[in-house]
Amino acid sequence: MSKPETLPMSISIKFFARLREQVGKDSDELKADSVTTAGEAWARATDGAEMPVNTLMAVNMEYVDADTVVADGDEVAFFPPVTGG
Amino acid sequence: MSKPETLPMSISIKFFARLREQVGKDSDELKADSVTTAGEAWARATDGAEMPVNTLMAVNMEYVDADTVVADGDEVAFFPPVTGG
Amino acid sequence: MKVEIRKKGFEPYAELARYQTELNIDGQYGACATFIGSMRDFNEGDSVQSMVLEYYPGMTEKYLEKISTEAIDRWELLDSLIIHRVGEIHPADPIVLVAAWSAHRAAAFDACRHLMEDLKSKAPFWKKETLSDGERWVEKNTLG
Amino acid sequence: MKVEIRKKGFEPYAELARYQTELNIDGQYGACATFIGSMRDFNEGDSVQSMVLEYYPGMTEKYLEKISTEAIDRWELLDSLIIHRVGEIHPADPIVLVAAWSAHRAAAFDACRHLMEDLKSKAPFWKKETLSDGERWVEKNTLG
Repeated sequence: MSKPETLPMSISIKFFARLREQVGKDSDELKADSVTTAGEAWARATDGAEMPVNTLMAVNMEYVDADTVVADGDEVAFFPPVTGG
Repeated sequence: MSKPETLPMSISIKFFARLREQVGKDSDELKADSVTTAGEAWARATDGAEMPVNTLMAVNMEYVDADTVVADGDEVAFFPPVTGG
Repeated sequence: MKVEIRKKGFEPYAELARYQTELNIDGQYGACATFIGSMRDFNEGDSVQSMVLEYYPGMTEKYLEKISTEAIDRWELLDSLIIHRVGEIHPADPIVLVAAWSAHRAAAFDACRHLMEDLKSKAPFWKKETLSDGERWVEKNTLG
Repeated sequence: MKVEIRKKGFEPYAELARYQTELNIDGQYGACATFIGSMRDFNEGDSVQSMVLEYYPGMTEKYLEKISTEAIDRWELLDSLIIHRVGEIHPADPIVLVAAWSAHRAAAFDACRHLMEDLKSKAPFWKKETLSDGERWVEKNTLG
């Protein structure tokens, strides 16, 4: 059993637009003791909420898919289809 | 033999750009006693000079080809490929 | 090359005139293609009163810089400019300005349009409309 | 819709800003695509000092009005603007401005490009360049 203060990974989570409203927060700080994927980061940060179809994600501000491995210190963002321009 | 003052047709001729320089005039007034085509108008206005390849022509400011019949009072223009814009 | 996120209104033609003067490419470019997107007062059949444009600070700029650099390389552009508005906007307000300068027109046209399509399909911006009876997120952009 | 032949220099962005203000279509158009063609200081490998643009008074305006009307119909544009310079011009001077306003971007892009291609291939204008060692007519426009 790991002690919280020794968890080796800290991952910054961000939510935007409709997802931000649905999740009820614009950011979070995930502490974990093993490497996780972007998809796992969503599950942990939302207490297992189902990810909406068409959700886009980025690690360190680059588009990735849900299988992408995240590392300590990464910023992982989730957002709906973009509607700029 | 027709008298000049009774020729029934008067056709206004215009030359532009390189053709204007080659023909040596920017306009002419053709008097004729029969209906002619745009191609014939060129021949008469230039004393039978050969028409350069790619010459464009217009009757009353609309593109036509050399076979187009011209009528009394028409304006017939000849010019090289356009190079605007 | 310039990419800018604007929090206040901007006047696209004044921006273009100013930026182009600073560029110092007079006599080199034969072509400048531009696109300006503005807010309409209707969308999907409804009258829209205002709109809030959200973005992802950091990633949005990074993404726009990436596609600008790629377009300059691909079409041998002399330069490009992208300005995009964020925050609360109202009908007729300019939302986006894209410009591409090149020696010849095909490159300017192609690059400008490509930048707009890429921006609309992938740059992280989101619109929330205010209608007379409430708010709604714009679900997706149409293909150009 | 406006078509204009200009005998003196013009500032494209100032023209666009002024014309658009007069249009009174704020909130209706979501898209404005523009193209500006300017004189380069080189052409076909040679340094060009100046240029004279000749046109066919009457037919040139008529032709540009025809293609503008056709484009407005075909793409359901809200409006269009064409300004073309004639007379003696120098490197960096604007030669042509084409703009198309529409509700959606595809129509604005398509119409603006079509107008430019049509203008370049069929509108009666002719360029004569002054080089360091004499003058020459520009033989033909390249395809866009």
